[in-house]
Amino acid sequence: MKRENKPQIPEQDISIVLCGEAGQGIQTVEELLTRILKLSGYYVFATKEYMSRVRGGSNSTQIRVSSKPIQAPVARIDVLIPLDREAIKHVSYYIDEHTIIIGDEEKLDTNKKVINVSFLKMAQEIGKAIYANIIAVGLLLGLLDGDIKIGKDFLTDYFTEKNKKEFVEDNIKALEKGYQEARRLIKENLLKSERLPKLKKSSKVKNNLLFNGAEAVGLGAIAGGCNFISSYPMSPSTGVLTFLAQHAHDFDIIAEQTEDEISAINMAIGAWYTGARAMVTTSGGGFALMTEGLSLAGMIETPVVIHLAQRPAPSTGLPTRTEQGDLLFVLYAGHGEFPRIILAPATIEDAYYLTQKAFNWADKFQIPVIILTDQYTMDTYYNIKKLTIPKEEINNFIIKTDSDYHRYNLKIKDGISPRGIPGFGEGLVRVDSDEHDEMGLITEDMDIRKRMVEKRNAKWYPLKKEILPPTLAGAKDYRILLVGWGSTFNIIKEAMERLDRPDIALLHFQQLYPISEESIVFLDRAEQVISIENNYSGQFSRLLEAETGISVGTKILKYNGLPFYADELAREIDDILKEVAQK
Amino acid sequence: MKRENKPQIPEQDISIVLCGEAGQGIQTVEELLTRILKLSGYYVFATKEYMSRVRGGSNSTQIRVSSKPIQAPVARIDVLIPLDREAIKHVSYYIDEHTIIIGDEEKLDTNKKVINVSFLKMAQEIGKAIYANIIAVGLLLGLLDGDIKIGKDFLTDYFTEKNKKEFVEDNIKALEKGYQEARRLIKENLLKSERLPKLKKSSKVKNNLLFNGAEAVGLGAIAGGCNFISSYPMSPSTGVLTFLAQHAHDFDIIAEQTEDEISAINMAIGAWYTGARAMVTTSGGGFALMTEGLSLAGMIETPVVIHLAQRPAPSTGLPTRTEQGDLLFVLYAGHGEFPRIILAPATIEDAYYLTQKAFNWADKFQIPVIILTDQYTMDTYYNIKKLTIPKEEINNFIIKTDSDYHRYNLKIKDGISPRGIPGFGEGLVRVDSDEHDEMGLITEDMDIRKRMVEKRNAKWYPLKKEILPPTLAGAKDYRILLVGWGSTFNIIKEAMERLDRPDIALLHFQQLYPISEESIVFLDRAEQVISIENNYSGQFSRLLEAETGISVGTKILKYNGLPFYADELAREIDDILKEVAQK
Amino acid sequence: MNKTISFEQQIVKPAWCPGCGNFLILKALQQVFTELSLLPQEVVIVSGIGQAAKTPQYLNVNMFNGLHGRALPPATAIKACNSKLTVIAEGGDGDMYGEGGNHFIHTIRRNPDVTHLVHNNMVYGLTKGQASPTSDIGYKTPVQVDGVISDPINPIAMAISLGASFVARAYCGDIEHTIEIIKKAIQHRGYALVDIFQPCVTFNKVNTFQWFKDNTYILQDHDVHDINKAFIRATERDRLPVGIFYQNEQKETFEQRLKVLEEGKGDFLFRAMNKKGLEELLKVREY
Amino acid sequence: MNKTISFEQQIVKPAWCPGCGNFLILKALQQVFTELSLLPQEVVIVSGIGQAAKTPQYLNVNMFNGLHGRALPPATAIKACNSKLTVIAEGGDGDMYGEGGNHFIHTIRRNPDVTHLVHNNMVYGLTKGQASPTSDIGYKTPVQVDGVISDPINPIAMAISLGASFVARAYCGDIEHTIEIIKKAIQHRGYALVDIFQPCVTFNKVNTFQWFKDNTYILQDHDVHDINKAFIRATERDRLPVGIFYQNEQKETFEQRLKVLEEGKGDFLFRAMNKKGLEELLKVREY
Ligand SMILES: Cc1ncc(C[n+]2csc(CCOP(=O)(O)OP(=O)(O)O)c2C)c(N)n1
Ligand SMILES: Cc1ncc(C[n+]2csc(CCOP(=O)(O)OP(=O)(O)O)c2C)c(N)n1
Ligand code: SF4
Ligand code: SF4
Ligand SMILES: [Mg+2]
Ligand SMILES: [Mg+2]
Repeated sequence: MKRENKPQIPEQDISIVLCGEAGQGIQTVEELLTRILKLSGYYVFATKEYMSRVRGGSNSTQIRVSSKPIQAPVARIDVLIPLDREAIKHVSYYIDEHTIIIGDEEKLDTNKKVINVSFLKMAQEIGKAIYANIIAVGLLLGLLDGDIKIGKDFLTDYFTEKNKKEFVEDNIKALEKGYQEARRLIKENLLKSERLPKLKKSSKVKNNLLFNGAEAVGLGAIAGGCNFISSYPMSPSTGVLTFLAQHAHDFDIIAEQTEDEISAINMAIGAWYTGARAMVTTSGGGFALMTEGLSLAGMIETPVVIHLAQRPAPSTGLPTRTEQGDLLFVLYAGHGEFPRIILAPATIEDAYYLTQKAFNWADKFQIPVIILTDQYTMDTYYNIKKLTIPKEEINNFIIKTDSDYHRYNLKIKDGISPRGIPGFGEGLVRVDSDEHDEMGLITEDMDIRKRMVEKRNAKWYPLKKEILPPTLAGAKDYRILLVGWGSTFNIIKEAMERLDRPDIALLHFQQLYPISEESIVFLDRAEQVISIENNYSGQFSRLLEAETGISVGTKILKYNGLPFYADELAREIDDILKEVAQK
Repeated sequence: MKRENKPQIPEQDISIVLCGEAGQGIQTVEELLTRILKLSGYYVFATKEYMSRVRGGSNSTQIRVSSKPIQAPVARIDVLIPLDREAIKHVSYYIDEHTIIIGDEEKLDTNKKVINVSFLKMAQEIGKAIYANIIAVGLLLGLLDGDIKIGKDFLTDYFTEKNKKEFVEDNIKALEKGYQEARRLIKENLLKSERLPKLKKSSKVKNNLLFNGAEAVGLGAIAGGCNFISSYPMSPSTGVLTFLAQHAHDFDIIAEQTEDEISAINMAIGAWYTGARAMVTTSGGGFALMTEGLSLAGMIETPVVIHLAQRPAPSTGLPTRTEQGDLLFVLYAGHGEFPRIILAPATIEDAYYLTQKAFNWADKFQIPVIILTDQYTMDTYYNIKKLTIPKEEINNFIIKTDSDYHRYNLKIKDGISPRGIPGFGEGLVRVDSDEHDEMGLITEDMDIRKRMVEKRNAKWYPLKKEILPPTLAGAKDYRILLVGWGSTFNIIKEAMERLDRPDIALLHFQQLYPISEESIVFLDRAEQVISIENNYSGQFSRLLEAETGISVGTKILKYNGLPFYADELAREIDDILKEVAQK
Repeated sequence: MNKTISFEQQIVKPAWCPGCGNFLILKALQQVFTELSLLPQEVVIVSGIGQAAKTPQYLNVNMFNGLHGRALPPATAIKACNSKLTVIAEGGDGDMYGEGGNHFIHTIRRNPDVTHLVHNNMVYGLTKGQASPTSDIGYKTPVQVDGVISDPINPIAMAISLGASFVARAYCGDIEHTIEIIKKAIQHRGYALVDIFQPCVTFNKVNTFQWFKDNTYILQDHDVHDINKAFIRATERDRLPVGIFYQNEQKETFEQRLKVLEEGKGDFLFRAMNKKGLEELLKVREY
Repeated sequence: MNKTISFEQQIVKPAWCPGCGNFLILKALQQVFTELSLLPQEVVIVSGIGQAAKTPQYLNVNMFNGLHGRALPPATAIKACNSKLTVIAEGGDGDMYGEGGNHFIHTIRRNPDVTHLVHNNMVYGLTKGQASPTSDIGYKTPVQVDGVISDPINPIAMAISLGASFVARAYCGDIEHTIEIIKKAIQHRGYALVDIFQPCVTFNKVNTFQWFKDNTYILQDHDVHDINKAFIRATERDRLPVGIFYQNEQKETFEQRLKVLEEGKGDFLFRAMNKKGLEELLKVREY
């Protein structure tokens, strides 16, 4: 995408970027700062990009702070804190004349103007080099007029459990020192910039929640009654496994790390067979190994929930980057023909509610439900409002069997034969990956085969009745319709808002399959459809075109491993619209 | 499909069905009879359906014999040889008042009229019960006026190598005895039927070839320079592995049965890396396990040839039956975005030539090429004309490297960087499943990432220039266009010919992806498009609609595990056309 | 004993070849279940795909007939989720040692209370006679035209090397002994391997009933608790011992080690959702 | 000796943590290649995915950096197709014993002339510290919150139980000994396992350099040709022996057993197509 730096509208937030090596503690700065700022009354947004390595390299976190809800990254840095020599180079693309760089001048090697703050020396004065990060937190807090009292309390809570009193006190000192340093810089007028709006705090924000997509999926799983997770670690999906493992005791979850992804999916299916609610979490390559199991679930009509956090592929690709490149694979994965549902959370809230829904739908329809997220979703968070706890008890649709129980009862019209589980009732529960009769025994009767195919696929009808319609944001009376899916929602929305036009709207999909028939109505009303996807070939546009017969005019595609940026995307849409206007 | 028995046109061939248990020797009867009949001057066609078991059950073979080329099964039996008590029941759907049943009356349990021939007793008279099968061959030979001399010679050749002289002589006696029995039946006028046309022999047929789809793929692989096959047994694809293993010595082929399908595909990719030409053969479930490897091939740009013989799914499904249910899976299999070619042989000749082409294209474009067949293709044969041996030596497009060799040279416009192999030249050959730079080393440079995605996908352009156009059969000036793909070609063609209408044609696809752009022109010219597929959801129609934007009006779908039958299909098309006409 | 309960599934007949060793194993299993007074509803047999893997089709018990090679992971999960069930994983040598080899290793590591029955006929039966991981060097088939060139796996030695808590071999031709071994395997608390020699009368013309009779003997005077001795006995090749090679009754099972299943909290599957906990978990995220 | 040839890839720097044991293995490999007078063009390292599997990125040799867990199958194929190449398969303990466990078993059965180097750090490094198949019981990680509950695999014992033709363990902290072992492994004709203890200084705070120093000793007075003794030594757990446990120089390799590769016919990859044979094969089908 091309580079242009004129902001269309004055920025209403501050974009802070921290950049340094893996292992330098950027995560800690990010975590503390965002939480303290939120508690201080700001809206915050944070996302990160990092290399596939444990130490070294160049990683960065972007934190946006605002008086209004803010939920997307931008290609702009207002304040940069470079933590190592490589940092400035690493993010140079995003630096412009308005960017304020604050750092240890000595340790940086740049011809750009740097406001010198000797984090390290200051830390050593307190006692240890590691306090440098907290000084940075303090500095940024001061710079943004955060609440130092809240900061101190937070730090005390944060460090107390595991550390000595002295260490806690030193950290508080460091915070204070950083804060004072910021005051000094402000006073000395060193921080003036055309692009640092004055932010207002609000007490409404205090009770907002702050957690990333990985946690949201994990929390959603708990809300969906998940009590079994079997998975194999794979970036960027491992966070969900870790989350559920961490809370296994409180929520009665068996969390098993398997020898491979094949075992993971087969265990999960085995768990559902007993009546448990199981999920797997993986990325594209791991999912590839699960496709045989997916087809098994389709055949034996055992529910299963699969979380797939996408990363750039093919193959190993870029393990810690983002992409929306696995949609069509997921849609048709597994040999043979059987129903499935594909969900793609558009927001953190979605990640919570849709994961919950995934479990309920899987059980209700006895089918696989796939939750398609990506690295961007996993590693991003921003203020969200209170979430609801499911009111009713889980309905797992399981029946107590009687002695002539037939697992695959063909008399049920909608294809959903009541599901029994072994040991619950008098009946036997037989499931079979071969084509089977109503009892679940192998058959080669061609008539039964035909009816079983029809039975399995009959489920499309009831599940289609519950399809989630796409979300329409922006002008009701649009002429131009942007189309997106999954994690790009807030980014496209901000981009659209930046354009500030009365004739533009965004149609965004959280359920990718089956697609709501209403889509046609929405698409039909548009003069121009622009689809926006984080992949090379415009997979969703292709699907949408195939399903609706309506052609998508223009595609904006990004496939370099990074998410879209709201400002950059706004410029790109604007360019397209201008081009069209000229014609 | 519904049942109706009025043949539209008088039949010009004789349909013989042998039915009995696995292990009763139906295969031998089929093999000997078809070969002797062909050598006698007839066109023959044979296909079989069988259960997934080694002994017992009910299996049947259909042999059609004609004076004209004949290449499809029908839902009609002219002569039935039931070999066990279950046989008549098993094929009863296809029996009508014109069916002549010949068998051991005593051993059958039926109220249908049976012409009694005591195969077993006759065999025991000669010496052993096992001669019964040869008596049946003789009988059918006599019935069809086959050449008994040719039969005797063939049998002598067939048995001599591995058996005692006496055994050979007894078999000849058995053949003779069966032949005489047929003469007797004819003389006694026991075989009269409205539906037994008089067949003419032709000397042209003698040099025709007779082999099934599994052998055709194997032979095509040899013609394509295949020298490595790594696979895991899986019906109905194992025949190709067996075939190549059997000829490994003569054609310098390493044939390795692997521990699983994952190993198979990874070995094959490893073999290509060294410069070998490798393939794997599998079915849907095995392919599912290979999708990660497929994506690896896409990333490292190593060619690979995958033969997938489809069977009814999901999951284990019906291991020995036929279906065209894996197309969309194959098309989008593997995470990420990379080019591939999908071929689906329409005829035995195709299976030979397209497999050969698969190897050449894989090497030329450095991509995976998938050959999609099915059980029906694997187990079917009919007279075919001479096939050509490749004239030129294999061009493997491999270069000798120099010391600054870059495997993923980005300067090459069409995305196809010259391929070196280790140990050939001064350079190092580095391939990497991670995103990589031109040398093949891991990179996280976002610009290189972008260019590599574009490089890989740039190959779509040159390979699209070589797309095989679909085959048009029937009326040039059609109004009604049938659409099919892969193994159904001859069946649809015969069905169409049976309809004997001047306004109908068949557009048949051998290359499923990418699809030729000419398709649009063909489709556009039709008033009505009827697509015919051996699956539940009309996968190819969906693809075709998506690619061309032209909607397919009617779909004829069969998904009970059996192939279409030409006569039955003709009736079904006819019904549709009549319905339309009435409206 | 519930002598009246029949474990025979009487609707469809076994699709095996007449004379196949699988019939004996089927019979042995019926006997074992009866002798152990099990209830059909509380037995789950998880199987893969192959001739051996069809066995549960012919028994009156719960069945999970899954994927080729993949019986062990679901079996592990089933037992973990509902430990009241008697869980058996069953399949052929190709199924369990070929396609499923990785799960074999890692299931042993987990030690779930699952009985692992492998019908070892040294051939791929269902796919018509290719070599299996236990076929001997030189064994000719339509694919291994020059004879097998890879060493056969020794599942007994391998299981011992991984510290499996119960490792046994049986020969189905000796049905009484087979019954005894399978019974002990089911009674063993923990993972229990029974590699069962099973003649394939159609494809394996080398390892026939006679061959097994001639080449096996019942392991005697052997200390099943000595792992090194067990290994040495396992590597015997002249004549192959059948019996229990190794047993470790002390080893805790997967279910026992899973803290979540701990007693006192009640039936795992019927525990209510901890809504309060979820509420707290969300609350924490305000800070 | 080609002392002048450098095996160091000088374009990108290793992405490992400072102090990681992998640096020592990298250095050892450079030394081994030099000492064995190998040519960079004739060495292929096939690796999976993980920290260990990055090693070939930093060497000046041919590289096939394939899929996680899948280094052995391509390595086998590469050696079979071009036996002039020196082929090494390299990866981590998760890579080779977890995801790739099945290939581990079956590659040993084939016995290709491939050297198998496993960086055993008893943890998943690249994915940030989960347990690996060699992590000890009780080892805590963010996923194994109650500590590991599955027994660690003993790759040495397992390889021996499968009759691997060369089975060794090394500890990279003793670089000279490691060099010696890897050298012998490469020189061994056939499959050669070297399980290399490699401290992960970031995630494994239990099995540190010091721990390995304290818990390993060099195997001496051991008959490498006695498989039973090798097994017994392999099961030692108090202190872990490093060195060669077992070697069988007599065992034929996969390449030797593959009749198609037989000498006399010339370089496998450059054999011309047998068109006459194909013609005959088609001709036969006229009958
Ligand atoms: C993924 C997959 N690959 C291959 C097959 C085909 N297949 C079915 S059974 C079988 C092997 C049977 O051998 P074994 O497990 O020894 O059982 P047996 O028939 O000898 O009892 C194979 C390869 C399959 N069903 N699934
Ligand atoms: C199919 C698949 N699953 C998971 C991953 C993610 N992954 C990459 S490396 C790794 C494990 C690394 O552990 P190990 O093999 O021990 O190597 P180490 O990093 O410790 O050297 C995993 C799980 C992957 N790349 N592919
Ligand atoms: S093929 Fe062998 S294993 Fe299968 S049923 Fe027949 S005899 Fe038994
Ligand atoms: S995480 Fe461990 S194994 Fe990986 S580079 Fe760092 S120290 Fe080495
Ligand atoms: Mg077997
Ligand atoms: Mg490791």
